[in-house]
Amino acid sequence: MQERRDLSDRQINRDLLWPVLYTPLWFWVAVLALGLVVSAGAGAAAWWMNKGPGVAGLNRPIMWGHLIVTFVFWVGISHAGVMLSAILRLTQAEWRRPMVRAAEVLTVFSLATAALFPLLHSGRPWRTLYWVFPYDFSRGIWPNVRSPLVWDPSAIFTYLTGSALFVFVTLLPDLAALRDRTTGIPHRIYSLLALGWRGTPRQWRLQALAGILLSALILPVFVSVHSIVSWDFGMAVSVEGWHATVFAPYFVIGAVHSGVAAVVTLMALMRWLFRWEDYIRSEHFDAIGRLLIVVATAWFFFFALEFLFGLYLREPQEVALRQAQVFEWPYNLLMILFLLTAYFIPVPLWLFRKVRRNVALMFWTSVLVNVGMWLERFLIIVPGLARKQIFTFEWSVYRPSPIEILMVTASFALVALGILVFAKVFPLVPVNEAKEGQVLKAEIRVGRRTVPAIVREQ
Amino acid sequence: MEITRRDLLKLAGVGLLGAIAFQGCRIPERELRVESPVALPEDLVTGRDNWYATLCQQCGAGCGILVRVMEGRAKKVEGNPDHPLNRGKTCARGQAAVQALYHPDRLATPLLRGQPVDWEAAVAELASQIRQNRGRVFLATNPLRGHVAAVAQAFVQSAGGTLMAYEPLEDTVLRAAVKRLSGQDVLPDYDIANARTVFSFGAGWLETWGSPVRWSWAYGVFRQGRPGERGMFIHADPRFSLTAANADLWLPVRPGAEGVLALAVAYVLIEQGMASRDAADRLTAGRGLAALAAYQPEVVAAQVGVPPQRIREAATLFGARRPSVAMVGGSALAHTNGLFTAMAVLSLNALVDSVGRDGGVRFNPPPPLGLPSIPAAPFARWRQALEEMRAGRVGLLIVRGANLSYGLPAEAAEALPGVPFRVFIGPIADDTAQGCDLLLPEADPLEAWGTDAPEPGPGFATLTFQQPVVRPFRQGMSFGDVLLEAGRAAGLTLPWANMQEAVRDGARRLFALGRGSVRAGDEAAFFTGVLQRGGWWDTQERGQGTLRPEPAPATPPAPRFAGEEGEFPFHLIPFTPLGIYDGRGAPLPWLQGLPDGTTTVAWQTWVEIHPAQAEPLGIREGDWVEVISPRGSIRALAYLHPAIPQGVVAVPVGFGHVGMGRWAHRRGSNVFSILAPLTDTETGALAWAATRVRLRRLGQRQRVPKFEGVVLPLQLEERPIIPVVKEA
Amino acid sequence: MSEARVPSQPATPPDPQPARRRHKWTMVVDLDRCTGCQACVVACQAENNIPLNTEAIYLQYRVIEWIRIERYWEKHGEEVRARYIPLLCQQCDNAPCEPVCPVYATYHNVEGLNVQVYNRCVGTRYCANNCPYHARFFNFWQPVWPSTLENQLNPDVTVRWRGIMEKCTFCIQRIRRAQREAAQEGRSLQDGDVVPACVQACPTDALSFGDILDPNSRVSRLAKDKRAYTVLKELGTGPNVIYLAKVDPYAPAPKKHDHH
Amino acid sequence: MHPLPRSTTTTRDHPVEEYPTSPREVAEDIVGRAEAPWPRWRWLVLALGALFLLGVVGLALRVGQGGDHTRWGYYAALLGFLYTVAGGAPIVSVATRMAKAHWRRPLARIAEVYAVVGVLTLLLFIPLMGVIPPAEGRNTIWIVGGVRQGWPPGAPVAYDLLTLVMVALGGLALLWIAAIPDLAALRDRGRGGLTALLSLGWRGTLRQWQVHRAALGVAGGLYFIAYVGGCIPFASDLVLSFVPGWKDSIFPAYYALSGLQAGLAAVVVTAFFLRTVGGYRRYIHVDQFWGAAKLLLALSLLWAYFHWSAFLTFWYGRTPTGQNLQVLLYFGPYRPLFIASLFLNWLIPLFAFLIGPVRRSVLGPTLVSFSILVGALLDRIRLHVATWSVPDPRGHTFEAVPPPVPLGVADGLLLVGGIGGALLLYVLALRFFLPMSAWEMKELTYLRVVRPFLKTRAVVLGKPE
Repeated sequence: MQERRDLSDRQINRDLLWPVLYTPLWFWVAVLALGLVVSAGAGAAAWWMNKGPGVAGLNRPIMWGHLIVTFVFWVGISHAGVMLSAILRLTQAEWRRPMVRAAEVLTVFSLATAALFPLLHSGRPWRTLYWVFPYDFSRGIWPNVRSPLVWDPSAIFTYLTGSALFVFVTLLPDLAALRDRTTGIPHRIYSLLALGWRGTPRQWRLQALAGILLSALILPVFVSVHSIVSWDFGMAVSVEGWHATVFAPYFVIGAVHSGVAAVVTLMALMRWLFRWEDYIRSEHFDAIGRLLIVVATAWFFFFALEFLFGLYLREPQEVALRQAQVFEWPYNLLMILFLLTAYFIPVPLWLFRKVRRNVALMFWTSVLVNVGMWLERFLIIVPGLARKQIFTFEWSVYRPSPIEILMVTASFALVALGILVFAKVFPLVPVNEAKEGQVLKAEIRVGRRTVPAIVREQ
Repeated sequence: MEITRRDLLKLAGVGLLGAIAFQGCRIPERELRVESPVALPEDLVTGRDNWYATLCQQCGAGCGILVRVMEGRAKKVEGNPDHPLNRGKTCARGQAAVQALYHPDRLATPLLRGQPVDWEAAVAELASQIRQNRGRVFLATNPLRGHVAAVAQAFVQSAGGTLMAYEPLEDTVLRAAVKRLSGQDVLPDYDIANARTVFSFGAGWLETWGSPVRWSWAYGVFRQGRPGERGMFIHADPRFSLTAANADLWLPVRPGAEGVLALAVAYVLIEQGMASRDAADRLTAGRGLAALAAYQPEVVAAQVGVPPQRIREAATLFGARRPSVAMVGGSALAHTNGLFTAMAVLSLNALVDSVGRDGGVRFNPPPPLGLPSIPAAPFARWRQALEEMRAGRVGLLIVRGANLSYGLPAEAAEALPGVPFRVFIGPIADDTAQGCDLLLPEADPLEAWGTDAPEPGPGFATLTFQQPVVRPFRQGMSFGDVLLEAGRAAGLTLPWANMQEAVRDGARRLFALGRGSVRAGDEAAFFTGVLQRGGWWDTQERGQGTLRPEPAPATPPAPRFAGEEGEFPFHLIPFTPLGIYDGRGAPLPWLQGLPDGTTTVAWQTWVEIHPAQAEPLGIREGDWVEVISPRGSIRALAYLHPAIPQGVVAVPVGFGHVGMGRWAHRRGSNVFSILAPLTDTETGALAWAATRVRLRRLGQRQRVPKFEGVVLPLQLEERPIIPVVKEA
Repeated sequence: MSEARVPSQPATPPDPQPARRRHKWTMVVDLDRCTGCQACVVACQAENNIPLNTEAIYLQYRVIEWIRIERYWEKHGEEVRARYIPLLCQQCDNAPCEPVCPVYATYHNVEGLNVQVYNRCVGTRYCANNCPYHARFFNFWQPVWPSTLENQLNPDVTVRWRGIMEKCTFCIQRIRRAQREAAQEGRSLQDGDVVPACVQACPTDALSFGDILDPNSRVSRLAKDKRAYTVLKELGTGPNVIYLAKVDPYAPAPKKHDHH
Repeated sequence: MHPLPRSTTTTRDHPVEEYPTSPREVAEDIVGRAEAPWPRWRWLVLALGALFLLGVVGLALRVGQGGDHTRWGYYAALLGFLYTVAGGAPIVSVATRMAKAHWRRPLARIAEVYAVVGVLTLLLFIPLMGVIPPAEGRNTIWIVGGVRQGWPPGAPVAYDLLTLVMVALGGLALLWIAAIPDLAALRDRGRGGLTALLSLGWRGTLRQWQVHRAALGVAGGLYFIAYVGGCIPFASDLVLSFVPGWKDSIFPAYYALSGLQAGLAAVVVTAFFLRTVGGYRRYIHVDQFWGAAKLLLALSLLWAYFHWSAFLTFWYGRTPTGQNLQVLLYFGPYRPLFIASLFLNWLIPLFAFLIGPVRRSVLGPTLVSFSILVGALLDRIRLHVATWSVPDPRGHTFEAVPPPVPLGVADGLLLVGGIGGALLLYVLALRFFLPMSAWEMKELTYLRVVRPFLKTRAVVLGKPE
């Protein structure tokens, strides 16, 4: 069909490597703008550190707020990478090709950003040395392995290492391609990174094998990360809104939901910014859209379970919590927004093929999803604390302070900046995958129709 | 240590962005100290501490306390377990005494017309003023007891002039009533610990009224201290106070109708034949129940605001579960018919003849050593006195602990300037100190010598000794010493050289009595003994007395109120919060920051109003409202109080000072400024609960500074935190 | 398969380390004596160097009161009752706050106390989230006193800096002092030797403190009272603060609930 | 485009078997022997019938022993087993069809036919309606007394019945719609009666095919929702709500998932049976077992994952209720059952399928599937018997762990008979609807061709948009 044009290798190289080899003006503008926001956030963090956590809107008993919400949010986004590249790689889904790297890169940067937040949240990050890194100075005490907050860093750092490695391995052939197209210092650096890639069959086999192995090995990590994040809450027997057995799968599937949506957002941006219409095609949006319907619905099922069983025991305080979530200002508004944006607007739209193949619509719906998923985390964390246990005397409210809002905003800029810079030095669409796709695509004639097909080795 | 910290910071800096590292370097030095070695700081106990017995002067009760002193600094106040009054217990205000001692805004040096001067100059100035104003000296103090009272008396006698004690919420009416019925001018004690029923009228005896610590201790015994016996507590109060909250039976009586209620109870007692014949005859002037016809519960129910069966129920309990005791005070007496109410309630004790019995009303002997007691003068007299000042008939005004500008803002404002030379003596410059010519920093009670014969006392002769527990923190001088020094310099004839000598002399004379709690071989040993025990008491020297009811008026004297009901729909009930009391606690952040007993509000003046009545006025919690009386208006934060009776609004006193230190200055508003100058018709005491008000929403809102959360904290019926059993 | 092989969990879990115990400190609160007068609150603030609760702190809902009086309303048709309960760290045997601290800043000592180690705390606030009794307080701000008031600070108690979690310690400094003095006098601790500040102040003797392992101590006697209960028993935290239920002859028959 | 000779070329690991390459072939082969799906199937029917009668006897005994719910645990377990397995199997065809996986085609019908067992579950539930205690005072998802007394009416049993009805009907509808073209084929070969009726005058016009495709999609979606959604009331009313204070939000999901796993396992075992005994060797290749194996691996991982997240939450929470619950379900008298299902449903599939050759074989997946089926039965017994043994399901806290309930004669007969009966229904249905979906196999002949690719030959799979 017309949207799957045949492309020569030279064409592919030219199209996919140009952002690396030439720099458009808008790139510098974007970097500057994002940089400003990021440094504003840094200033806010500095203020926080210097004045103490009091600058936040937190209080007693609402000790966790926007920063933790955002932490969970970014960890969630980071599940896009593995979800797509690993699973789709293993299932040999053809449409994965143009989006895998974007997804993996998104993983790396969002995860790194997420990792910042618990540290900032504590208000005295220099003390988190105690907590994140096992150390044993004078006092002979190691971190408390019973604490989910110790599981967290280990899981996150494993995941970060794994996905970084993942990106690197899949990047190798393209690094070589860049090496061959650059001169001077860039050339040196690329040659160093390319690890002497020559594209021999053996190297290809090894690279492919590494890819498969990494995908297989990283899957458990990927599940464990968000499960553990969920257990930060699920283990807390005292916060009845959190102490639910469904939390781990609920968070993971929610993470996949937001992550895949984020990838869609990113794909649309790539298609527009880098003019990659030939590579990121509407059929890809169609496929990922179908995936999103399934994921979103599965997520909604778990959400329903979580809410239903919140009321299950009908303890007055738990009912009060749900009442607060649904009926009390401002949660009621947030709840409505959350439901609309995370499910009830996008999913029905995605049911239409036209919508799935409309890039602009997919872009905006995917953005909506992530608005909703941020709200979801907020609606889990804050009301749960605001209605903790039967002590109606203590039930409180939480309003974020400008400082918090600034830091949250900056986190988005930080991730965007990271990906932008990455796109400047490495191709965001894997060149080798694109070429492989070209090789393997075939067609079958059935009666008068030609059906797009792919070649599978026996 | 330092090095590792640096490295840590560098690490943080690298990990987080330069900006943060830059900020990170500005971690205060103290932060480093948190990095202590393995042992817990709490496991290390530093040095030895000393405990000194002395007298608590945070309110008029006069409890004995022990002060923990370490390295020359007073650290902690605890009750003196030996002291018969409070038996080792303290209240919130007593605990805060140390904070008063180290208050940052204590006067550092004497100020003469705003200029710091040294004590010699200050005393000389005062002395010269005394010389010039012989016979025109006016000494305004708080109610005084013990040796300082004697000194003050001697001072005014010799200098010629007036000595008057001032207290915003005076006990004049009660005193007058007791005097009328018993002939004694001493406040009685109530033996709650042994009572089976307590019936109190408006008296916040668990909060601030009378001798709260003593009676709280008794309350504990009254409730759960006697195996198989749990006391029954009935409380009649137009406001839902903390005391009312602790009552088994709370009768939300109409303001000013407490006396009628009491006589209605009397009616039932007589009717049921539960009253003592003699007392009943006196009350009815021998005419029997007919004399009380006007007080039959069914008749007065509407006026009292309590359904008749409730009155009868309460009366029956009171009459049947003996020994029972009836107490009266607080807003019940702050009406134009206050004396009537007081006598009516006191008579109840006679009816159930619990006077002078265990579990009843106990009389106190007069103070030991014939020491004087100077109670607060009635409001009416104070208005005259101020009038004289305005007219310039007072040459020298010495104010100590009498915050006239706060209690009588309008009168004082125009009267005080009429006095040529005004002297203020006190630790912190209060409202009245503003515009005084000479400000003398008074030593904190914990730095001073003195004695006190508590009133109401424990029922026997008691003299508490006050001694300095630390070296003066500010170069202050105790009130007594100021009078003695300045007086001697002015050539007055005064009994003692200084307060320490006065106290020693007191000890000497007690030693001469040869009885009491402290026995010793010689005077010196006796003195040490007294100081160690914190005082002297003789359980043998008990008070005697009876209460003889007077005939009840045929028709109950109706209370008068300022303001028409139509224009001012609400009764205004001012009350003393747990922490800052009548304003004395206002300077102390611990007490300002103490959640109120029923509303948990702190730091602000609030007005308690019933939700059902706030609703039509469009008032929500956190609205700033204007409380308007015929006399004026104040701002207050609305607190919707689910338990306060309709038709009543309550506002705490003690806020809205000018001066009194950083934590009290211009914080909240002064409810005294809107109280109409009505007085009890017979005693001239201020009827401070006789003002009617209306509320107006001002439009601004804010979060109420309260301890409770954002939802109405109801107990969840299925999951109560405080389960309730019907009987122990 | 016999019944013997089916062990049920007791509502309060067995003492984790009975062997090493010499004391198990316990507080008994008689709600029928408590009037809510708040003497304990100020006493605690004076003893434990608790930062000043200014108006700003109140408006931020960050008041720190290691022992606090909670006032609950009870509506019975027209009339409304108020109930008071002093709440403090319950020093749970099975404390939910302990396992979640990543750095062992809170742990259980051999005397049954749930101890907070300030210099280990990194301020994750997880323990506060996981304390069902809202008994943990976080220093959101640098605690500051006017220099004169610093004279009053108790040298036996650390001043907690910003970013550090704190809570009631059962006045561990007093326990240590009593133990040291007893050791100096070469005797063992008697009942009543250790008196936390709140217990000492309490005018109505609603609070009593002692060693539950000593069968003759006052708390041991009171704990046998038929009004005795622990808050949130069904969570199985095993509190060491035992409450005696409020008595109210006029209370309507309480609704059936299977928690206490 | 030259078709390959139908000789089976052998490569390294296993013989490559070729599907029939022309539609006609398929028609001949499958529709041709509709009357006797496989040799000697009557004997099988008789044997199963005998088992079923045993079950009826067991039911009689059980009813005779009265309505005390603690005695009915095994019965509930049987119901749960049949509901989840037979309900989960059709999901296999729905899901794989949604994913356009070609390897599903030979399995689709095998899976869908399991829907007929729904009828049996429906019947089995009827006696329980008298046994399940009323919802008042219990924690159920029916907010009885919470909002209004006795609302919703008839809770819980009425709604469980409704659920079962919907699942059964949905499954039958799915099966029917999927089978229409084949039924039409049978009709054209002269099978009349119900077949002709159900084939709805199918002519195979383009329009009909479009409608058929859409209807199939909708039916699949609805059935999916009916089954997974149905697990919520089913699991909560027949398991959760028997233990007071047991709040376990993941449980329904776990229940559905383990059912799905068992359902797929059932499909694999059936496929093996048809391949070896039934003589459908040309259709059911190693590809099918391979694909199923991958799915089973994923499902058993999820099985463990759901188990773990529930276990950890209660274990960490350390509330008395939670601890007693874990004694009841894991550490107590039912520990052997738990450990067994841990091995059979998780460890064995996991480690077996980690080995490539096992995954990519016929026997391997079959054996593993069998272990999964056994494990699923034991797991259901553990869950239902343990929870039903709690004498009083009311209240908020679970104080005492009840003693175990031994397996009685009646229960044994019921289990055997119930499963036998289910199989009986299935076998009969197989004969009515063909064991193999002829039209889907025909599609395959169009969309799958083998072509030379570079130096080798490769399969080219068509993926219609």
